[in-house]
Formats: sequence, C-alpha cells, structure tokens
Amino acid sequence: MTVRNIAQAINDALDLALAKDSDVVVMGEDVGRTGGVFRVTDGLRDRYGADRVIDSPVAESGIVGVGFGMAVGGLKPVLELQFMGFSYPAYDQVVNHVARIRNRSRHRFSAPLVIRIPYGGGIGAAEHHSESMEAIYTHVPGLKVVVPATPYDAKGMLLAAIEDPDPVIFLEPIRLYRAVKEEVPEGWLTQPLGEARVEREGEDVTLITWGAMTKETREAAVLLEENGISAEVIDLRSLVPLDIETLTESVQRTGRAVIVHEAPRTGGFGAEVAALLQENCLFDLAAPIRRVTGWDTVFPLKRSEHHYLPGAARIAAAATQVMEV
Amino acid sequence: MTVRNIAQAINDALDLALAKDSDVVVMGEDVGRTGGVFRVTDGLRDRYGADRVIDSPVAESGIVGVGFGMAVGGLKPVLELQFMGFSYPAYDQVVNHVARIRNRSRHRFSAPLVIRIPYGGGIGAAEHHSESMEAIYTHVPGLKVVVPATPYDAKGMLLAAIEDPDPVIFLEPIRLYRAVKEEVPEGWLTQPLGEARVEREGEDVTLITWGAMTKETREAAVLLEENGISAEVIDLRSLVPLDIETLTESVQRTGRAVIVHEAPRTGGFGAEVAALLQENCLFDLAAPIRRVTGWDTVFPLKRSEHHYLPGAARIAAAATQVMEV
Amino acid sequence: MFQILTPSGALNQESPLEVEMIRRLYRAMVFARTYDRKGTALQKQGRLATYAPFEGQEAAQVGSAAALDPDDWMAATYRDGAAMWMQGYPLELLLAGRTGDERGGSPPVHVPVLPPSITVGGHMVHAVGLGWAAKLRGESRIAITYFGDGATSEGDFHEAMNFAAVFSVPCVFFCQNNGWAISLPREEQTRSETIAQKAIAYGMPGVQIDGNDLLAVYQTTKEAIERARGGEGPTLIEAVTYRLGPHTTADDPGRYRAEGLTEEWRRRDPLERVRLFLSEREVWSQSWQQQIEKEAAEEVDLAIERAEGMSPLGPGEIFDAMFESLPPHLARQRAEATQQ
Amino acid sequence: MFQILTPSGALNQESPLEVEMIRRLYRAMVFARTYDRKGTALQKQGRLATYAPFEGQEAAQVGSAAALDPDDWMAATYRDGAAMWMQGYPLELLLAGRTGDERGGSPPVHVPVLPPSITVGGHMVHAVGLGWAAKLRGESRIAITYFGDGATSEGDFHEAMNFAAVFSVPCVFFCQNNGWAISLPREEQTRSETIAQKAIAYGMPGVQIDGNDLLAVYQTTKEAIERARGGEGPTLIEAVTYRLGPHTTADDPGRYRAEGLTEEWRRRDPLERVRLFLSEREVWSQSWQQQIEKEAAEEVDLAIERAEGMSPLGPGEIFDAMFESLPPHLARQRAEATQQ
Ligand SMILES: Cc1ncc(C[n+]2csc(CCOP(=O)(O)OP(=O)(O)O)c2C)c(N)n1
Ligand SMILES: Cc1ncc(C[n+]2csc(CCOP(=O)(O)OP(=O)(O)O)c2C)c(N)n1
Ligand SMILES: [Mg+2]
Ligand SMILES: [Mg+2]
Repeated sequence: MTVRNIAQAINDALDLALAKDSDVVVMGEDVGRTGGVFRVTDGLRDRYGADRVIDSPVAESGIVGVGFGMAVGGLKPVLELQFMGFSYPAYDQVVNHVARIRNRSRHRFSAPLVIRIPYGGGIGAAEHHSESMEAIYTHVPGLKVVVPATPYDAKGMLLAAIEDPDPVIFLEPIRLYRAVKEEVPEGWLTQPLGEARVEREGEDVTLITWGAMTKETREAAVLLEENGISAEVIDLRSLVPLDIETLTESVQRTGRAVIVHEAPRTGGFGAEVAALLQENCLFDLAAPIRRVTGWDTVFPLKRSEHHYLPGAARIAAAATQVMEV
Repeated sequence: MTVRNIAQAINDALDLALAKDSDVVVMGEDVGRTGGVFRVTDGLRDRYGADRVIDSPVAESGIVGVGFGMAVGGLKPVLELQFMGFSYPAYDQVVNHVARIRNRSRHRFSAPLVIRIPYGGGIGAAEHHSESMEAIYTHVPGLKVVVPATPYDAKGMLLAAIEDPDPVIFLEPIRLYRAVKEEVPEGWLTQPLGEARVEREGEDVTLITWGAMTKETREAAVLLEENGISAEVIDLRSLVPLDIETLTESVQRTGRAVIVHEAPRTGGFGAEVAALLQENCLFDLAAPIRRVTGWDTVFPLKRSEHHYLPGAARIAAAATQVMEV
Repeated sequence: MFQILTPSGALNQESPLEVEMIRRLYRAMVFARTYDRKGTALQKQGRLATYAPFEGQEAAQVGSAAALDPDDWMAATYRDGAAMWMQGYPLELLLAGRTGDERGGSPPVHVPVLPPSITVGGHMVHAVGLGWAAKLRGESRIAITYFGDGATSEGDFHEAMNFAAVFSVPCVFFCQNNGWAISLPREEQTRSETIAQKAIAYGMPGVQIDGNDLLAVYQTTKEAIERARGGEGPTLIEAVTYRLGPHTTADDPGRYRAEGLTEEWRRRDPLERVRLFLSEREVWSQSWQQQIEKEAAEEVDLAIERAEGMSPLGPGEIFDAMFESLPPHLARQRAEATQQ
Repeated sequence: MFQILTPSGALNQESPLEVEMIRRLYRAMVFARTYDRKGTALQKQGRLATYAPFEGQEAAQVGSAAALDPDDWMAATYRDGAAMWMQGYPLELLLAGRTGDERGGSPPVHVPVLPPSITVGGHMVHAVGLGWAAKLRGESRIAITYFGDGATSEGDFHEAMNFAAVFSVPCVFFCQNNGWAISLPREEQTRSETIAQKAIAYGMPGVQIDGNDLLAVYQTTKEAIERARGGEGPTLIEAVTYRLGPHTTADDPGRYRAEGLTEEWRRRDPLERVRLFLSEREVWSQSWQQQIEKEAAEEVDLAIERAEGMSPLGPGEIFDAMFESLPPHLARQRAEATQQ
C-alpha cells in the first residue's frame, strides 16, 4: 500500500492499464511530454512511448472523434480533455457518435473508451477552467458518468471504466487532485460503477453530493454535529448509473435531504436526484428537499469564486433550515 | 387576421423583423434559395436579398460563432440550425461565448441574437432529426430558452426574442409546424418571454408540458375528462425564465402533477420542474409528481418511434395512477 | 483534372484494369443504379422514410471501393450506398435503415463498414481513428472515408485531415464533389478553386479527378490506398461528379438550380462511357444489359422483401442496445415501456 | 519568409515607416516588455491568478496593431496584451482580468477590442462576424484576430477562414506562430510546411513573415488591412516568432524543450534589431532607453495599483451582468446569495 493522492492514483491506474493491455492508449493535449497540465499522466510517455501516450494537436473534437474511431477499431483509448470548459467542442462527437454507436449498430460496433475530464472550481483559475457541467453528460443516453472523490475510488473506478465495454465520462475534481491522500492498494483493482458510497452515517438528514463537494459536505456534517444534528453524507460516485436505492433507503430513514453540487442550479444533476427522491419517498419527507448549488451565473473569476461555490457553512445552514421545517 | 400555421407564423415574424430593422439578418444552411428544409424562411431571400438572408456553408459552429460576432458588432442575427441533432457542433460557441459575453464584459458587449432550432420527433425522420435536448440549453447560465406551441406564440415570442437584448434559444416543434393553425393578428406583436400559458383549466391534477407534447397532453386531458378527472394543462412556453408562480399556484390547488416531455427522462427539464415544485408545494402534494417522458435511449428510427414518444394514452394512464395515490 | 476514360469511351492512357474487371464493375454500377432508382420509387410509395439518391455518382463510389481490400475500413454517408455495398454491406440492411429500422446499422461481422453517417462531417475523424487503430495493432488494413463537398466546411473535416497527416495515419479521404450541399452550390461552399487543394493545408497530397470516370477513380484510389498501406500516410481525393437527382426525396431542386446544368451532366453519365468502352471491345450487348438489369432488379427486390419482412422491434428492444448490459434505471424504464 | 529589418538592424528594402514612427513603436515595445515582465513577477508574488507571457512576440503584436485604425475591431487571446493595449485596451484592465476580476473584460466604450479569449480557437469566428457586421452596416472598419499556431488545429479556425473567404469579409487573420502550443512543437501541430499555406484551402492569400521584424509585420498587416477595407476580403498572416518564456506561469518548459533553442531565438530578439536600427541613425541613446524604461515602469505600476485597488465584486454583483435585466429566478438566487 502506498499513500497516494487522486492525481497519483489515476496515474497509477493508467500505468497499470497501459502495462496490462497493449490496446490501451492515452491521448490528449499535452498528456505526453509534459505529463498533462495537472501532471496526471506524468512519466507515461517515457514508459510506453509516444505511440501509446499521444500528444494530440489542439483539437478536442478530433481527440474524441479519432478516439472513437480507435475504439471501434479495437483499441481502448483513454482520452483527456484538458478542462471541462474545453470539452464542448467535442460534444457533438460524444452525443452523436460515442454514446450511440452500439445502438446504431445493434451491438455490432461499440466504443469502449474513457473520456477523462478535470472539472470544477476552487483554484482561482481563468475563465472556462472551473466548470462543472456534468448535467450535459448525464442527460445523454448511452453514457456512463462517474466522479470519484477519493484516491481509492479514482483508481478503482478508472480501471473499471477502462474495463467497461461502453463509453464512460470520467470526471476528476481538480480541487481534490492533491487535497485528499490515502493508502491505495497496489496492483489491479476495480470499484464497480453504479454504487454510491456512504461517506458518513447519520440519522436526521441526508446530505447527497459528489466530486469536490464531498469535502465541503463532510465539513458541513461536522458543523451540524456540533449543533446536535446527525447528518448522513452520501457520495454518489456514479451519476449514471445512479444508485437510487441507497439514496432512497437513507431518505426514507431520515425524512430530510439536502443535495449539494457546484454546478448551476437550474437543470443541474441535483434536479434529477430531487425528482427521483420525491417520487420514491414523498410520504417520508418531513421537509422539502433542498439544493445547495452554484448559482445560475457564469462561474466567477478568482476574486469572486467564494461567492459562488457552496461551502460548509452554506450547506450546514440549509440543512439546519431543513431540520426546522 | 389570417389563419396561419406555426411555420407561417414564424415566416411572418421574420418578414416583419427584416422589414422593420435593417440590422436584422437571417443566416443558416439552406435558409435562402430553398427557404429552409421546412420552408420556414420561404421567400425572404427574394424580398431582402442574399446579404440579409444568408445561405451559409455547412458549418454550425461557424454559423453561431460568426453570428455571435455579428451580434456584438451591432447586427441582430436570427440564426437557424437545421435540426437539434445538428446543433451540438455549435455548443461550444453557445456556452462559452454567446451565453457569456455580457458577463465577461460586464455589459460592455452583448450578443442579442436568436438561435432557431427545429426539434422533436414524430415525423419518422432519420437519426439525429428527432432530438429534444432542450435540457442542454436550459442548464447554461446566460441563455433564455423558449418553445412556442401555437402560431400566435410562435410569432409573438419570436418577435420578443428578436427584441430581447440577450441571446434566446428558440425551439420550434417540428411536428407542430403545420399541425396547428389559428388566426394570428397582422403586424408587429410580442408575447413576453417567461410566462406560462394555461391551456386548459382543471381541478384534479396539473399536467405540465411544452412544445409538441402540448398536443398529446391536451388529448390526454380529454381522455381523463371522460373518466371524470379534471386536468389542468399548462404549456410552459418559456423554460428559462420559468414561470414557476403559475405552476406552483396550480399544483397547490390540485395537489397532483404530471410533467410531460419527449426528451429522455434522466436530467430532462422535467426534473427541474419536479425539483422546484416539491420545494414549493411539498405539503400540498397528495401524490408524488410523475414524469411521462421519452426513455433514456437514443430516439428510435421511424418504425419504433411510437415506442418512445409519450402519447395521450401513456399520459392519461400516469395521471390516473397519480389520482389513485 | 485527371481522366483516363473520356465521355465518349476512349482511353487517354492505359487502363489500370483488365477489360473483364471493367465489365464486372460496369455490372456493379448497373446494380447500384437499379438499387438507387428503386430506393427513390419505394420512398415515393411511402415504404422508406427518406432516401438520398446517388444517381450520377456511381463511378465515384464503385470505382473507389473496388480498389479496397475486403478488410479495409469504410466510414461513409447516407448517399454512399453503392460504395458500402461494394465493400460488403448487404443491400437489405441499407434498405432496412431507410425504412427506419436500427438493425440496418448492423452489418455482418466480416463487413468492416460503419453504418452510414447522417451527420455531415462527423464521421471523417472516425476513419482516422480506424486507420490509426489498425496501424497500432499491426494490422495491414487501411480506412477510407466518403464525404461530400459540403462536409469539407465542417470543423471536423479539418481536424480529421490534420490528425491523419500529423500521425501519418493509413487512410484515404474520398470527397465526392457533386456540386451541391442541399441547395448550396459548390462555389459558395468554399472559395478554394478545388477541394483537392485543401490538402495543402495539411501537408497531404491532394488530387482532383474526373469522378465520373471509373478508371481514373479506380487508379487514383488504388494509389492512395497503396500509399496508406505502405506507411506513407493519407491522401485527399476530390472526385468531381454531380448529383443528378434531388438531395433527398424530400427536396425540390427546382427551387435552387437550373435544369440545364443537370442535363449537361447527364451527358457525362458515368455508366454510359463505360458502356461505350465495352461496346467498342464487343463485350457489351443489349441482351447482356437486359440480363444484368434483370439480375439487379431481382437482387434489389429480394433485398426489399427481406428488409420489409423484418418484424419491427418491440418496445423493449429499443433499450437493449444502449449498453452491453442493461443498467438498473434502463431496466426499470424497459419494464415500464413493455407493460403498457 | 518576408523580412525588411534584419537581426543586425539593416534594411532589406525601404522601410514602410518614418524613423520617428519606428522610434515610437520601439518605445511601445519597451512598454510591452516592461508590462509583460512585471506580469510574470506579479504572478510569482501571488498577485495575479496566472499570467501568459509574450516575451519575444512584441514586434508581431506592436507592429501589426500599429497598422490598425482606432475603430477597427480586435479579437485576440490571453497572450496578446501588447496588441490589445496598442488598440486602446487599458493596461489596468488587462491586469484586473488577470487578478481574477470580471471588470477586466470591460474596456471603455470607444475601445473596439473584445476581452481576451481564453478558449483556443473560438474567437476567430467572432472577428469574422465583427468584420461582416461592419460591412453590412456600411462602416469602414475591419476586424483583426490574433491566434497561435496551436489554434490553427481547431475546427473553428477552419470555419472562420472559410466563412471569411466565402463572404469576402473584411478581416485579417494574424497568426503568431511562436513555435509551441503549451508543450506541443509546431512541427507536431500540423504537417503543413507553413501555416501561411493553409490559406490556399480557402482561396485566400496567405503570407509568412518574420514575426520578429517590426517593419515586415507592419507592412504586411497594413497591406492586408487595406485589402480588407478595400473590399478585397481576408488575408492570413503567419508571423514566425518564438515564445521565449513559459506557456503560462504554471508551466515548466524544461519538461519539453531544450534551452538551446530558446537561446537561439533570444539572439533574434525583436527589440534589439530595432534598437540597432535606431542607434545607427543616432536616434537611440542609453539615456533615452533608461527614460522610456522608467516611464514604462511607472505606467505599469500605476496600472497595477489601479487594478489591485478595485474593490472586489460583492456577492450580488456576480448576478448583475448575466442579462440586461435580472430574470425572477436570478433575482431570487441573488437574494439568497446576498443574505448569507
Ligand atoms: C452536422 C450536420 N449539419 C447539417 C446537416 C443537414 N444536411 C444533411 S446533408 C447536407 C448537405 C451535405 O452536403 P455534401 O457534404 O456536399 O453531401 P451531399 O449531400 O451532396 O452528398 C446538410 C447540410 C447534417 N446532416 N449534419
Ligand atoms: C478549446 C481549448 N482547448 C484547450 C485549451 C488549453 N490551452 C490553452 S493555451 C493552449 C495552447 C495554445 O497554443 P497556441 O494557439 O499556439 O497559442 P500560444 O499559447 O502559443 O500563444 C491550450 C491547448 C484552451 N484554452 N481552449
Ligand atoms: Mg455535395
Ligand atoms: Mg503557439
């Protein structure tokens, strides 16, 4: 066991996958020579060569579209889009081809690829570098969309995504790359996609979140505990498929739920979670399900991002209000 | 007053706008010579010239990106993307530029343009021609997203969108282009964006929908009436901004709601409506809010699209179940 | 513009193909035209959803596809039925797709042809990926992609060309410049004098050929394929041809183009010049023509029968090819859909 | 490659500019370099978010922008501070943007310069729209867009070039080929021998010039602007230059390039050759140099002070520029945000 942060855990997973299967290739802007802007692919080009760890031209649609062709042609590409705000030029390829080829060809062809996308704010980056637009992927039939929040999950879910016979959008919370460390077992290990993780058990209210917001939500739970409120914290990990059973069971028990995400509120994935929960637990609910989210604004630049991002205090305040209903 | 269908009402609105304001231009693939694949822009090129009714190369990102520059430069472009399934190549321009320039420049620049997108299924078209992906636009801060369902609204809302100082995504239900006719007043008229339309009043359950599904939903209300259930039908017309007051008032009164859309269920705009309604009316709800939607599959080809699209029977059945809770 | 066989059936230079092979390709073009005309007719009877005819482009498609090895990849469009069929895509599946049945997109396992691309431009990058995969896996197959003059305006064309050239991918870009993208004439699509010269932007060879000349198409494509297979990278071919029919059966070309131009191109019919060539060599006869037309009609009719005979997908089946195995939420929706 | 002023300060041909004007542009380049170096220094002190230095590219930016009329549109990138400043964009706003303040994107009303594009490639189409709007509105202004070698690989570059050429839009495509796109060398970005030759794909003139030669840059851009203004359509200019510094302050060029190459380019410094030229004509002196450096430092320091002195946006203000007027849901969220 080695203590690894998320960036290192992903690097480890890629290393293992490249070593194990000669059909695995890594492609993206700057993933090779310089190891990616977050150094997540550091060292891989030296180890596996420029043919398998491919520095691409600056062309996101090309990366995904060419990667798609590679996948149909028998490779297992792990593609990197540098930031979520730069993923949109590839959106057409994702929606119209990656997500559809299996259905279009009734299983004759498939695109077993992974698209890694660093996402989320909190590092005071330039415009477009802080986006959290997972909802534009979760709405697309034919994609799996996952978001690890721990080094273990990052490694296990990435290897599961690479093994998966279908395309997986793999979102990496930028802010957590180096902020969370834990012991991660050596060697191949997979964490099944589609299972939520109960990060902390509690009785009074269920806090539901994913990705970078797990940290703030965990902190909120601590604040709440200090005020005598026992919060259960659930990290979805997988948005599609969604582990609605775990959520439903929890909310039926607590009768209260707060959903936390940093994406804009309107049409964020939290809306889907709220819609499903009211379907499943309406008569268990003692209070309306609340959403604590980014606002329906452009993600602000450095000097204002603290006005935007949900923090532990905002989450705890919402949960407290929910308790008061 | 002339009886017009939706296609004609839009043509009339464009004609008026082009006549009134020399800064208005229409641009898109095949909008000129051939009057658009749905003939919505028929005759405009002859009347206003190829400089103002512009047949563009086959390049959606270019249409929107160039149109954006035109708008910043003082024109009022009305852009057409031929089908919603072909709008994705322009998604980057919409999200990263069209929706953001006002905020990026703190009001110094703005992009007062309209993007017309025919959308939705039901005509047995080829792949990509039946999509209903409004949710990828409603989630983007900085956009207004509207969907007329009647000729009057089509005309009035398009003229309001052209007058609007901010970008508007204007969705046109393909199936209704020629299916709905009504008397539409001559001359300039606007229908404010952001107001829902109560299509039919009722007491027992609120059916909420928009676009092409208003027809099926209206039919479902008739079926329900035959079974003694009085359904209120609300046509949102405007998704962003959303007239949540009208919805809330209705659901508080009826205690029951069914949301109908043809987009895939997961993360569809119905999720947002359900999330908001449970926030606003939890204790008024006598039953969970149901969603009757397209499935989380690719929109099927002609021979199977009836398996996919919500029809009056499916909607009525869901409402009946909701009444039985 | 490179040409071997003139409209009057004479040779400008030596033929790259034996007469017998030319005779077989002529037969294939007759099949293609028969299929194409029946497609239009079927649509008019309401039996196909829409149909995009390729009449006038038979030499471009048949001649180029004839140069492929059986396991070479192909990524083509809605208008490339002849090329796809040449590479093994069953006619009945082409037709099934047009009736609105997803199973039309599922060619047999040994057929290395993607279902036709309906989006314009998006599939060229796929061919680059396919060719590249073959290269990395040490396979000797190459990839060919077919697209129109309109598609060259899409950003994805640019990205495909650039990736292919940078990584010296074994693939061939085969553009059928048929004069129109729906209602937009080629001259308003782009200001470059030829489409072939767009290759210069990528440091790639580009060549403009008479797309109605079976032999020029064959030879040029063959050379490009050999370059690709030999590790020398991609080539752009511009086959100048003409769409004699409407864009699709839903289109009315009368709104945007003069009949005269179409008539002019009819006189450059890609079948006729081969017929003249064969006739000159006394390997064509009226009776043979009638015979192959009859064979073609029978084969197409059989394909139609098979396509229309497929029992439609049930409500549950629209879920079944979304993923390799059905995730829980889809299983729930499937149950909801099938119980109704 | 077109060059007027050699690295040793000699003229290959007549100068397009009077000596006095060259002296003023030299001063502008000294200002630009001072600003740029202070930008890097500030970021190192944690006072700017990130900073993308343009050292080595001063002649390309100053020489081209000098050829513009005051109301010509400009759409440039994160690395084009010198060009933007030349066209009137206040230094303090450039810096404010870099501190992470949206008001940095709001130049004064008379300054026709868009906020810098952070996405690569997306802004070139904007310039096409701006130039086109001017044309349709009967204004005589043109539009110029600045972008890098990397940006030429994006689909939007292709669509911008094609639209501009097809509609003969009055705009100028100014590419600073600075050798790198983050870690990707120019040779791996595209296989075309020059970036200028990409213009051939659009039937547009393209010209490659020594981007470190103030006079070649000025003259070539001036001609392109005149063509545009005269209704003759767009031009692509490839200014060959070099990014002497890192991609941004977050980048470590040691990971991907040899120092030797950078040293070589340092010897082709765009300021030095103008200094030699002026010195030769006895209109440069050590004391003048010191004076303009001092003036530059003072101006930049003042700009820094102003940028940092802006009181930060309040929580409500992040809502206030989303639309011309706040829709109800944003008003509700604004209330929620400000009451906390
Ligand atoms: C991305 C996209 N945009 C628009 C369309 C609509 N459309 C279908 S065919 C066509 C014209 C294509 O012209 P060309 O590439 O020359 O091919 P041709 O039809 O002439 O064979 C257009 C615009 C589409 N299918 N996909
Ligand atoms: C659409 C998009 N993709 C990726 C990035 C990340 N990125 C920032 S700069 C850059 C390289 C750009 O190179 P070039 O165009 O040569 O400009 P330079 O930085 O050299 O001035 C990349 C890939 C981005 N900003 N936008
Ligand atoms: Mg064409
Ligand atoms: Mg560069």
